[in-house]
Amino acid sequence: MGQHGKTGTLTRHDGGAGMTGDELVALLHTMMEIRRFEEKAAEMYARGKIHGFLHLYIGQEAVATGAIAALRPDDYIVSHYREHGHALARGVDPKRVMAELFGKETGVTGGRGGSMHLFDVSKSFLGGYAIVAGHMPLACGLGLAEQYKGSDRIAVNFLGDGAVNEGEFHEALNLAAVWKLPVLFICENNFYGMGTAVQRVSALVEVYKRAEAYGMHAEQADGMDVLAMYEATARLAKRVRAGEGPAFLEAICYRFRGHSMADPEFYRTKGEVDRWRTLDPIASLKRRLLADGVLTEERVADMQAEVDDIAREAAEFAEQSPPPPTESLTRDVYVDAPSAEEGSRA
Amino acid sequence: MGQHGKTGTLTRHDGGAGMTGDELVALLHTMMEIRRFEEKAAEMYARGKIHGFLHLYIGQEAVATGAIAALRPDDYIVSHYREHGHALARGVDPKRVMAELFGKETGVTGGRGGSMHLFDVSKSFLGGYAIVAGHMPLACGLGLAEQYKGSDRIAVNFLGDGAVNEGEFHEALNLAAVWKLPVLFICENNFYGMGTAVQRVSALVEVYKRAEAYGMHAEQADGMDVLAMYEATARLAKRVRAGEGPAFLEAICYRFRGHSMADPEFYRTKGEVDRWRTLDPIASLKRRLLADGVLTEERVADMQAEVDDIAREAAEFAEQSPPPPTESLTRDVYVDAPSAEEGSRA
Amino acid sequence: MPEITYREALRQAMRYQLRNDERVFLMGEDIGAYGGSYAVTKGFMDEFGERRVKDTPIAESVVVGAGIGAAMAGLRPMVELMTINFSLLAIDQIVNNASKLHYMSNGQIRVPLVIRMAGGAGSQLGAQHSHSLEGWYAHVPGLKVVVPATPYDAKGLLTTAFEDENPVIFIEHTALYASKGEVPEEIYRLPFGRAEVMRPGADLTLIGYSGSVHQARRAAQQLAAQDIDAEVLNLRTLRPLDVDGIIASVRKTHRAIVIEDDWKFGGFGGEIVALIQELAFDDLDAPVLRCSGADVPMPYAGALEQAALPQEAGIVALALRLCEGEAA
Amino acid sequence: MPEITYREALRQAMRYQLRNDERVFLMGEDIGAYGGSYAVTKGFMDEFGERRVKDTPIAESVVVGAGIGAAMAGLRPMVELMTINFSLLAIDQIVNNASKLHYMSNGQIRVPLVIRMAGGAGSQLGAQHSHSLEGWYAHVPGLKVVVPATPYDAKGLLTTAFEDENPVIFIEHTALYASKGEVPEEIYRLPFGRAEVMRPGADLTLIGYSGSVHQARRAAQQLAAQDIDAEVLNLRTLRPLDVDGIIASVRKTHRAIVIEDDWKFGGFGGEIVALIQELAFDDLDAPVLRCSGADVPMPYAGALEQAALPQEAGIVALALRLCEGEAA
Ligand SMILES: Cc1ncc(C[n+]2csc(CCOP(=O)(O)OP(=O)(O)O)c2C)c(N)n1
Ligand SMILES: Cc1ncc(C[n+]2csc(CCOP(=O)(O)OP(=O)(O)O)c2C)c(N)n1
Ligand SMILES: [Mg+2]
Ligand SMILES: [Mg+2]
Repeated sequence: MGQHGKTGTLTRHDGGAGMTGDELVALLHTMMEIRRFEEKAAEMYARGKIHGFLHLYIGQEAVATGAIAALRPDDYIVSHYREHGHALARGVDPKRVMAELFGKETGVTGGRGGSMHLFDVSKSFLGGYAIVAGHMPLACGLGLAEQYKGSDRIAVNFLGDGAVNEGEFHEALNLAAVWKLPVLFICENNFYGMGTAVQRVSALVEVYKRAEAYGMHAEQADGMDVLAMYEATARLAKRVRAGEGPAFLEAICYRFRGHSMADPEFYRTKGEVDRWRTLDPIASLKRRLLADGVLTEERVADMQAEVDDIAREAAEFAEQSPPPPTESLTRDVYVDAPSAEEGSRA
Repeated sequence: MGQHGKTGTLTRHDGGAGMTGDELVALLHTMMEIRRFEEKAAEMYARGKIHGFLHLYIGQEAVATGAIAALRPDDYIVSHYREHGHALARGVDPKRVMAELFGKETGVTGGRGGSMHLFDVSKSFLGGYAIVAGHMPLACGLGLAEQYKGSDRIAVNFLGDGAVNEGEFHEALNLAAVWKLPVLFICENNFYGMGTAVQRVSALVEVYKRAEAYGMHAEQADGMDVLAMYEATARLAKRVRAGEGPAFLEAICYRFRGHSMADPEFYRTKGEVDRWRTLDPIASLKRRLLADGVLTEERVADMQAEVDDIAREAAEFAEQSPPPPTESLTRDVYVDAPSAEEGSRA
Repeated sequence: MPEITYREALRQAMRYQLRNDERVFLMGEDIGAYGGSYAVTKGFMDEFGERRVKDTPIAESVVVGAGIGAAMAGLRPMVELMTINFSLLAIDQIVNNASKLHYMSNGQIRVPLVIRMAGGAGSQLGAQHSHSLEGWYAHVPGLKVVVPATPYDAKGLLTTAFEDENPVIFIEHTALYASKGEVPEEIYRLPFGRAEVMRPGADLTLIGYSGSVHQARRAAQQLAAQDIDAEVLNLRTLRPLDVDGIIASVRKTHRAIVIEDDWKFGGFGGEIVALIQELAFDDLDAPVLRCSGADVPMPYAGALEQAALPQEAGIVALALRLCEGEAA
Repeated sequence: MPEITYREALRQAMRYQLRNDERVFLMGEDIGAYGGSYAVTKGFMDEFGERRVKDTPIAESVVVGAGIGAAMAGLRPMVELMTINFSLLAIDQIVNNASKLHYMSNGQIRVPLVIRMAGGAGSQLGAQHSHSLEGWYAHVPGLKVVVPATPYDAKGLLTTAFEDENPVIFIEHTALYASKGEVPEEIYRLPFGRAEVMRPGADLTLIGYSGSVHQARRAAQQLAAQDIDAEVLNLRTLRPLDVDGIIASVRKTHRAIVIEDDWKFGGFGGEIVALIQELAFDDLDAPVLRCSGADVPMPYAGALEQAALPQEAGIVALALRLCEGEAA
């Protein structure tokens, strides 16, 4: 959960996944923070501060927020290139994420990775990856390592619906299942891989049923509902942590923006997008917490101001940070390994 | 069906898949031919006439024989590296197959391919391939081409149980299903990929159920029974030919010999092999045709002599054939393409 | 002649094939409804229909393999792999099937397949999206490898590629799609294995391909100001390679620099250097040098990325070193 | 010192690691119950159990990727890919993840992973099973590439590989497993990036690695009979490459031939040639030549395969050409 999730109420709240009002407000805060961060990133991209590919998470905030809140802070997260939301939900510093998008030395990887490759090992955030499905084997390996060590740490692997037709999806699910690896796969089915609708390229459009074909426990959840995501993730993570093997969660969701900033969106109608916007996960939770009296309009306005500040400060921090020095170009291609270079030690 | 399937009786026989006695005897003949051919190949390998990897089909003869008899002669066959049986069942000249194993100029590919890479395009036998599952995309492409042309020719793809965990298996099945390609996949589940038992590496051991996960029509058949293979293949090929999309047939079978000539067979017991040998597809059919009076012991002996001759003559032919001339080494790396080399033709 | 973009030149070549050869069809990720990730196939699905222009799943291996299979059955598919980075997921199909089937089958099978992909770096896409691995494909017997530098190259070479009977790896450069140049309206073919002398010169040969040709050209202009007359070669294809053209140029200039975006160590530039020193040893006045990408995974940050790529200034500096005490 | 096989030398190095480092485990296709397709891991599953020695599905990409992930989490996995041919199915994991993660993460992540595979040709396995693509891996920054030629190399280099903090591609040669040589009983490490002078000589340098070292050695013996004194270098690792060692040798002999099983065009040999002519241009009396595999998919037939591979006679012929009018 974002580190900025301080809230105003302390009373226990009944409606939501057995969470306190505080906790619910924290979820809302995290989603608002992600939303605002992404809007700021889009603005900075338009102003030429961010380059390369920029894939926004707007619309899908409930998935990362709900899921990651249900994990232990040391559970590994492995995500794809649309990972700002996952990083922020895990509590990676938004300043350092924005600085990364700007390609600055203060970025989470010193400007080397950019938007698609955020890493913060101190938060067990093991990265964003740009090869579709190419990160799934890594999640298996992280799970394998924890199983080997006898720990109860699990690996959580976010992927898109577009990844499910790649060979590595199959290899990863099979290996995880046959070795009972502690991996929780969370597939964000936003109905499109770039401009290609799921049903045009997938023989089985219900993604979670694919996972069942490996004998894996699989479920579907409403990815527009942060509480549903929280509950489902908590339940599945518990199974996985208990050594019952991998699990698979399909989160039904929608991205409100184009695939990347360059997407002309020929492939879907404005009507379709608008219909999904009525399910906005932030607006829904806000409405509910207001109705339930957990939040006041005033507190909402404060929270909006808080996340505005976070995003603005992040952009300022990024702007003011220095670029990585050119001399750093060749650093860290290899780990220094004097043992290998110094010759025989026997 | 092997080109040597001449038989002794002409009366219609009831027991077998609506086939005439002649046809049944022809199936037996093909299986016997394959068996004898493989034994001869093993002998020639031991005598240093054949090199490289040699994967024998002994034990699995009913699969290729029954399946291929049920196809049209122009249906494409794409197989893996254990493909002698498929080639012979399709009627590829045993002399030229043996010559190929010997690496001779008269071999089906002039000695270039060897045991793992038989090709005879004139028989629509589009090859043996040595990369596990790497041939599956090709079968999709052949099916795609026929669909594109509007023909009713289908592509038949033989694969092993070991292939089902490869990424390409998944990609191929999904593409075939989503594009409704005219491809019939026949998986020879002989329970081992090299020394690894299916259940140790596959999350779902019933291979045909994997195919169902792509919404594909899938069945299991007794791969030790040539008639069962014939019937199932005929039925599925008909569906596929009618444009109902791909189908998947799992043939339960067993290889009586090691994975290749080099296999020490640490991973299975002699008892297990012996139990399966009691299901020998050749002995079973022979028994049955004798019992039904379709065959006499005398005719069986004649047939044995015939296939002995075929194998012996194949080895003699191979032995006497010249090796490919060294000058041929660089031939056919490229198709001559004067158009591209001569520059602008516009 | 009309001035059009590299992208439009590719479109003209593809449209010609789609109109004139019923065996030709296109398939790839997001080439249809999305319009192509570099908009090269925009509108084609509407114009030619879903039978001729197929959106595929994200599954590079089966997409390429199905292209090979369709080519084996007599069609002439064009597979778009979006970028060279993703071709690593299909490299087994390319190396083990496409390049070998004609040979392995003793000439029985042909694989007339064009595989298009965008390569190169310079757009801040980070390490996993910035490969220039065309040299790997050029290493493989049975493949042809085409690397157009200009709109004129793009149209003429792609037409030749479509009509070739062999598998052709056609590598476009992400940074060139919007570049413009004169291109004939009618269709024409450029031969494979023949380099273009883009700028004749006497003192030194700058050898480039795809994106690096343009750096070579600009470097040559800068060198001209210092009285060094550089010849610029645009290779156009890496396999077949115009060895004769390269050697003829070096025989004249006695010095050469190869420019490539790719990593230097173990890269294709080494092949060109090796060939020159083998075939024109006595003609060389100085070692053949390479101006290549830095030996690092590509960083995202703009200044770092530029530092990791060959630049005009670097070429000029190497050229001055080579010509020291001569023309200048 | 005891004489043992290359296979046994590898086994000793692996057994030492398994015994002494709990973080080390092995995984791969048929390394357990089957005993390894080249019997390198025979008996290990019985000795160390299924936790430390894991049979995997035939699924190269996830096997390598899981190895990378496990290394990221602090273990020291050894993945066996059976042969280099199958590594093409895992090359995206190797190139896009293993080699780049330390750099991309700004040093946060380490990938201490050893990937073993058998390469080379000469056993009539046909085109899809006869690749020598070690040069491709040597091209990639972030990887180390090891190519042992002898049992002594095998044990010492594999030990170093296991203890390296970076991903190491360890390529054995199928034709060498049964070869014998003297190997110390105790464990020892051979440094990466340092070539071995296998035979000192004055007239010409023969540069080889893995299988080709032995051809070079035999060719040197034949050349000695003709009064040509060849120095033989065994590179041991391609990345890092012992550039200094190569240059020092060529400064002494003024002539060099690179011998490699792989295809010549665009291959790693070109890099060695390019480096030599760049760094020792004035020391060269003749062009650096390459004796490489023929530019064809590998044919099965014995005589054709031998014709497609470099042979002693070919090396000798090139050497005589280089030394013409000299020593001989
Ligand atoms: C192996 C590979 N192929 C193609 C691409 C290009 N590409 C980038 S994102 C994408 C679509 C992925 O869609 P999905 O998995 O649904 O994720 P989403 O963008 O919807 O979050 C594609 C095809 C890639 N990055 N990697
Ligand atoms: C991609 C790939 N990985 C590994 C191998 C090595 N290999 C050859 S055959 C084989 C087992 C295949 O088993 P299966 O598919 O069941 O076929 P069977 O041998 O039982 O007929 C393996 C692992 C290979 N040829 N290709
Ligand atoms: Mg999606
Ligand atoms: Mg099997």
